[in-house]
Amino acid sequence: MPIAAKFEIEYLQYMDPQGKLVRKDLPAFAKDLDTMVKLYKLMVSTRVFDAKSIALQRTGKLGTYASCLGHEAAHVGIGSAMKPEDVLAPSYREYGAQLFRGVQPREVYMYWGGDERGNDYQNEPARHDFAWSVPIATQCLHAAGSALAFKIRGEKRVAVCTIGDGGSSKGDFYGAINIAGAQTLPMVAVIVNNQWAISVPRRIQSGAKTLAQKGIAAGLPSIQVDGNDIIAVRKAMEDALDRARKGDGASVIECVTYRLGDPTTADDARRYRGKDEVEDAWTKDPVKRLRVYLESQKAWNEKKETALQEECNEWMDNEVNAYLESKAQTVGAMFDYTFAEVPADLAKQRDLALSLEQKVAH
Amino acid sequence: MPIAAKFEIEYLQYMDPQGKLVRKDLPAFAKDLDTMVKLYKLMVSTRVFDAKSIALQRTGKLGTYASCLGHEAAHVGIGSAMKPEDVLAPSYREYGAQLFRGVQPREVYMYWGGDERGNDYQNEPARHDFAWSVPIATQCLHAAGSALAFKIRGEKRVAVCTIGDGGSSKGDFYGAINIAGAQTLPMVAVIVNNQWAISVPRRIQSGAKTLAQKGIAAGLPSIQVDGNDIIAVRKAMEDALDRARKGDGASVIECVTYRLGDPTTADDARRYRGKDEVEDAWTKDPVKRLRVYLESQKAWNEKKETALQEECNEWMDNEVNAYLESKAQTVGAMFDYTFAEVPADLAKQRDLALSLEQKVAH
Amino acid sequence: MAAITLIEAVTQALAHEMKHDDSVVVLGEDVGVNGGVFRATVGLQEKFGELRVLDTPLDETTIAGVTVGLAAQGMKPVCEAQFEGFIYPMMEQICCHAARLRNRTRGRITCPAVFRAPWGGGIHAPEHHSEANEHLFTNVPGLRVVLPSSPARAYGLLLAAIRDPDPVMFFEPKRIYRQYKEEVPDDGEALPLDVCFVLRDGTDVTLVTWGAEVKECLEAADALASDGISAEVIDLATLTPLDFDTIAESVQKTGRCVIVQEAPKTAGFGAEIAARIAEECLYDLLAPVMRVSGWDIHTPLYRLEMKQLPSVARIVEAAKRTVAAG
Amino acid sequence: MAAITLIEAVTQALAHEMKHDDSVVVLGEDVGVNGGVFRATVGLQEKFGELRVLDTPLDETTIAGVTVGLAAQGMKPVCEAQFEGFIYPMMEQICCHAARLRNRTRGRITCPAVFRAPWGGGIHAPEHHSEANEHLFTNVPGLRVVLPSSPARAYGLLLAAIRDPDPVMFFEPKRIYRQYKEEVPDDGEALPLDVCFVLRDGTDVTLVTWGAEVKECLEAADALASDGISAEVIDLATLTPLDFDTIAESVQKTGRCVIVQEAPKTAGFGAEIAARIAEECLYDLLAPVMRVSGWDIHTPLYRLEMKQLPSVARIVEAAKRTVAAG
Ligand SMILES: Cc1ncc(C[n+]2csc(CCOP(=O)(O)OP(=O)(O)O)c2C)c(N)n1
Ligand SMILES: Cc1ncc(C[n+]2csc(CCOP(=O)(O)OP(=O)(O)O)c2C)c(N)n1
Ligand SMILES: [Mg+2]
Ligand SMILES: [Mg+2]
Repeated sequence: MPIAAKFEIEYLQYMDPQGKLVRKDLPAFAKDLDTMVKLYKLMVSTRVFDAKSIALQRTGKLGTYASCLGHEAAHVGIGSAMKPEDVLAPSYREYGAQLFRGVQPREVYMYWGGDERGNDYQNEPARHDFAWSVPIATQCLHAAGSALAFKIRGEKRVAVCTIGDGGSSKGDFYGAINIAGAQTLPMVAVIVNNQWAISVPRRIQSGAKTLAQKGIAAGLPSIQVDGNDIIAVRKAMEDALDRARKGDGASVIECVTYRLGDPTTADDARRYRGKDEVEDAWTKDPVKRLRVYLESQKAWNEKKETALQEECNEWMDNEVNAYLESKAQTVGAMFDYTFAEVPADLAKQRDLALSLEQKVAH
Repeated sequence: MPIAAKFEIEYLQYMDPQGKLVRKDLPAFAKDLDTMVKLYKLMVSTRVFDAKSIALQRTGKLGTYASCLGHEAAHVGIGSAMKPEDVLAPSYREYGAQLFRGVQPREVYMYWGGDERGNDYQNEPARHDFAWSVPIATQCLHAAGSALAFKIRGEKRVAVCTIGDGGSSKGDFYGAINIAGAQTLPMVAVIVNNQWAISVPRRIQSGAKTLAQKGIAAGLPSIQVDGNDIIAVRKAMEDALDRARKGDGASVIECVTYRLGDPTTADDARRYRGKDEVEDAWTKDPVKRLRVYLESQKAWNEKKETALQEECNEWMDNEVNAYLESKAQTVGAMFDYTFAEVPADLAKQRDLALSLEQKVAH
Repeated sequence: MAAITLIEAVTQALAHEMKHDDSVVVLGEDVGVNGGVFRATVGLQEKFGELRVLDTPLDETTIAGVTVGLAAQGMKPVCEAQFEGFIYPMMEQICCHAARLRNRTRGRITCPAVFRAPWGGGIHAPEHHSEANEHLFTNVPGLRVVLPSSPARAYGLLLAAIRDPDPVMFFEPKRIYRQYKEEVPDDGEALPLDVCFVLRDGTDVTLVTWGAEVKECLEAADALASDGISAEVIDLATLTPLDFDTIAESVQKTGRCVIVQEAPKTAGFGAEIAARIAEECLYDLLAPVMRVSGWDIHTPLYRLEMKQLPSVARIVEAAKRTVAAG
Repeated sequence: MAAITLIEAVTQALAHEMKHDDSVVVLGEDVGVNGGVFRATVGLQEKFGELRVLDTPLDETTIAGVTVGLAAQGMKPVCEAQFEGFIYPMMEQICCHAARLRNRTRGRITCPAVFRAPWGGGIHAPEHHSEANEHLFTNVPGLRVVLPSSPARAYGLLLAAIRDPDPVMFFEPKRIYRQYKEEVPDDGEALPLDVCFVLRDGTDVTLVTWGAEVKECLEAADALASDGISAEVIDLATLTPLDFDTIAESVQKTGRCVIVQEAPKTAGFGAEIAARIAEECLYDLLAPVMRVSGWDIHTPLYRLEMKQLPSVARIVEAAKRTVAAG
């Protein structure tokens, strides 16, 4: 029987849930314990940041917030492998990647706190990254378009998008990897498969055995990695980024992880998933496993942990204060960014809105 | 290196371009020469019908028309494998499948002749099939929805959609095979890969080696077949239909064929593709190869061919006359099918339109 | 019979119709086990099973296209866009197929489907969760665009929408999902899809609105009454096809009209009401036809969101201006 | 300098801007080797290469999203929907991103993109090739909606659209792509995107239109003149943001207005014009504001297609009615 094409989806894991290495061929960065400690610190910062966000929401100081609990290895792995000149097109919970790229916690708070200024990232390289994208999967095409811009201009940069297991069902994801394959674009599409799309489990999204194999549809090198293993995520990212930067085109990476929290603070996951499943997922915690590993390598200890926790708390307190002290934008500011210049007709509306504001104030 | 998943795309061909069998394991239907002659007759009818359509268009009696020249094996293979109770959701050039299912040439002429009544197929089973779908790929989801209806109602029916190589780039196609995979729907998605989407060649649509492998993204059994080999097409269809009917879910079939004509009469393919390529494609003509085969089996000869050609011409002349004799619909009829009943406000518009018509007439 | 909210009335209508008509099915994201992110479909999967209450993959195009396919096969699908801000990927299927199947095939294939979506702003939700974009559909022939504004109308209009032989866009003003309760008997009585509802009689000015702003208009009418101005309040309920007669009758009486719309002003549906008045009731007018609406900007994130929605004060001010005008 | 058609003016503008600005790129289905199904991009790929004139895979969502991505990276993409009937899959990217990036990020990321599409009916094309669905975009803040109606305006407005720092929907009335030729110097002079064009002065009635119906309106004005009625003809050219001042000035003078729109009547953009007049020019009106438009039905297949488009006779009849009215 003639065979037209053959494919394999590799599964990549270096560190098991117990923090034990399962392969010998550690990538260069992973042999450097300073780097590993740095990654660990950002993963912990992300978790502290996340807990603070939820606390803010519970006390009415934030609107709906999308937690990243459990995704720390995936997100930090993505962000840390990228170069500053690359571009990130995230969805709405990849704070671990974003903090690495200079997004400030106060900006995250501001955005979920109902203020557009939260999207005006002040620090490079985040300043040239895309803002959070709420319409699922649409950001994948922004990455493809960015990658096309890099190709046209001959820049050695790579566009990275992240997408959920649910989001990988949406046509935009397919469109993005398809044009990336057809045009050999410098892009990396990372599926952060956390097993749930709000209440919809992975199995209802797709009959495919892996989500990585979706890349086969676009003719792309595709791999599945343990998304709770920072070494695996970052290694797969480095390989994919290298390939893209060299002009060899795009890749798809599936990070298998788990959403330990609610999808957002507006939703209660207990309605549709069992305690056992969540408890089991906690045994694969990406932060814990890295700590155990670092301790086994004598690169970490209780004292350092305490200091780190304190440092993170201080950082976040500082950020929270900056956020809470921010004043709301003026009513006039609602009109200022619809176009580069406010058109005449809209300027009249702005005037009317401002005069109504004054009437109410008096 | 652990492997998470493995796939193969099989290539199916029974009859080579020279009309020689390349495998011994002929399917049952192909061993029956009467059946093969019947398929041949429909392929020839389709070709005669198509030539007539183009002639009508050239003489101003038809609007834009989408030719099916070269697709006869693929289309007839699809239509002939289906059972009457199955449902076809075609795009806009699958006449070979549709004639088999009872669509009348006069209906095709009427549709491309600018009259909605051409979509009101009078004969079963076409009467319960979908009409031509111009917005690319949208019909795939109608097939998925139909398949879901069959599953809900417990009916042993299968929904079949056809889609072009170009169309398989559109998100709808992906959405349709994805839900078909996730929900184990009785559906068959057939990619009729004729190498071109208007002026865009297959290689620009996708970096994938085969289009069949797109099915892997949805976890579906997927196969590539010689789309000019009626035996291969029909066999793949029969297998897929059986699987679907048994409750084992959907499949993807890629029929590799070639668009021998212009994409539509509104377009001149000489602008963007070489003569050589087309000449080469003619050597793989699906009709010719079947004729050679049937002659080698003593099931066909010159005399039968002449008689068939005459019969087809007579049929088409008859259909053309019926079409040309049809009167345009009335202006009132423009309003009658927007809703089940004409709403009051629209009825007023209809009255106005009719009174304006009368004024013009006088 | 307990009093219920608007969202509970939606659930009640769905459950009623699913019970009495096997061809009614519900599909969308999170509509199953979770019962919908707003709880509109709560309990339905338990009652009617996974086949009739289907959690779909996350792709609105898929949801819409599968809905059209189901409807073409004689089912009566009620699908959901989780928020109206996520309805865009459904538009090709809605505009090119749902709205056209009947016309295309001269009635051979039809699309008795309902496309539900929580609609509008005012709940402090994130970006894209506060759209009032009915304009996408009001210029599309073959669609009914329906917006209930009370529990009773939600129940009656949704029943009518499901039973209607043509596609219906059913937009539920999420701001008033739980605003108040009223008794809504589960009697299966549908409301007509071809009339506007006069919610309050008045003689000086007609307030025309739809969706969540009905409440603001009623409050504005109260405020105006205390200033001696008698306002009539009309809830369009079904935007298209439009029952203009009810509006014309009112404007003939009052001579003044203020249209209140949540969407941005330019080319919103309020323009159609004003245009019809300018065409058919010009001689009845005592004053310019005013529109109180969202500004021509995107709904701001929630800190400023309420500055975009027409307030009672703005409605009162506009109504008074029309009265002062003539 | 040879006289050119509207479609040639589109090509001329694209070529001009691509030559003078490296960041301008063109993408869409069949825009490359084939030069577009209407020949709008003919010769561009030869001149500027495959990277800057890109044939995309067949997915409008992809085209739109990639366009947004390009624009966000500082390119000036001009993408094409092959027909406006195929623009629906672009809508999520256009409405949720193109129109909002600037606002969302307080100006940090912007979208200087042009979305081109052949628009409208009248060429005897198949289903979905005759849509006039500008209504999809006219209620969306942050977009400019532009419709040229002559070769010179096509050239000047397209240059302006490409140079504009914000997204522009550029709809080309395909019925008049080759209607007539005029001399259009390739001087790189853009036209303003914030004015309507008064194409003919008149004193008795204002005809307001856009796109292909400009020709019918000018002809109607001729016919009316021979009956002693002086019609002013205004081509909106840029629908949003609207230059209402030009219309108001005209209606103040004539006291009468007929709006001519190809799209179905209900909630088409003509309603906005009428609504503005009813709000801001009521006291100037001598007669009801009339709309001559497509009926509220889908464009029929081509045997009856012309019965849907507003004819000169219908425009003349409406104008005369307004004159008779007061
Ligand atoms: C187009 C669109 N449809 C629906 C939603 C509502 N929604 C927000 S998050 C979500 C689930 C996303 O799941 P997944 O892609 O797995 O990402 P995760 O939230 O798990 O990170 C849905 C349906 C949306 N934001 N956009
Ligand atoms: C959504 C949409 N976009 C664009 C078009 C215009 N169009 C008609 S046919 C065609 C090419 C289709 O190519 P393919 O899918 O390979 O099918 P084929 O015509 O070769 O059978 C295009 C782009 C369309 N009909 N629908
Ligand atoms: Mg998920
Ligand atoms: Mg093709």
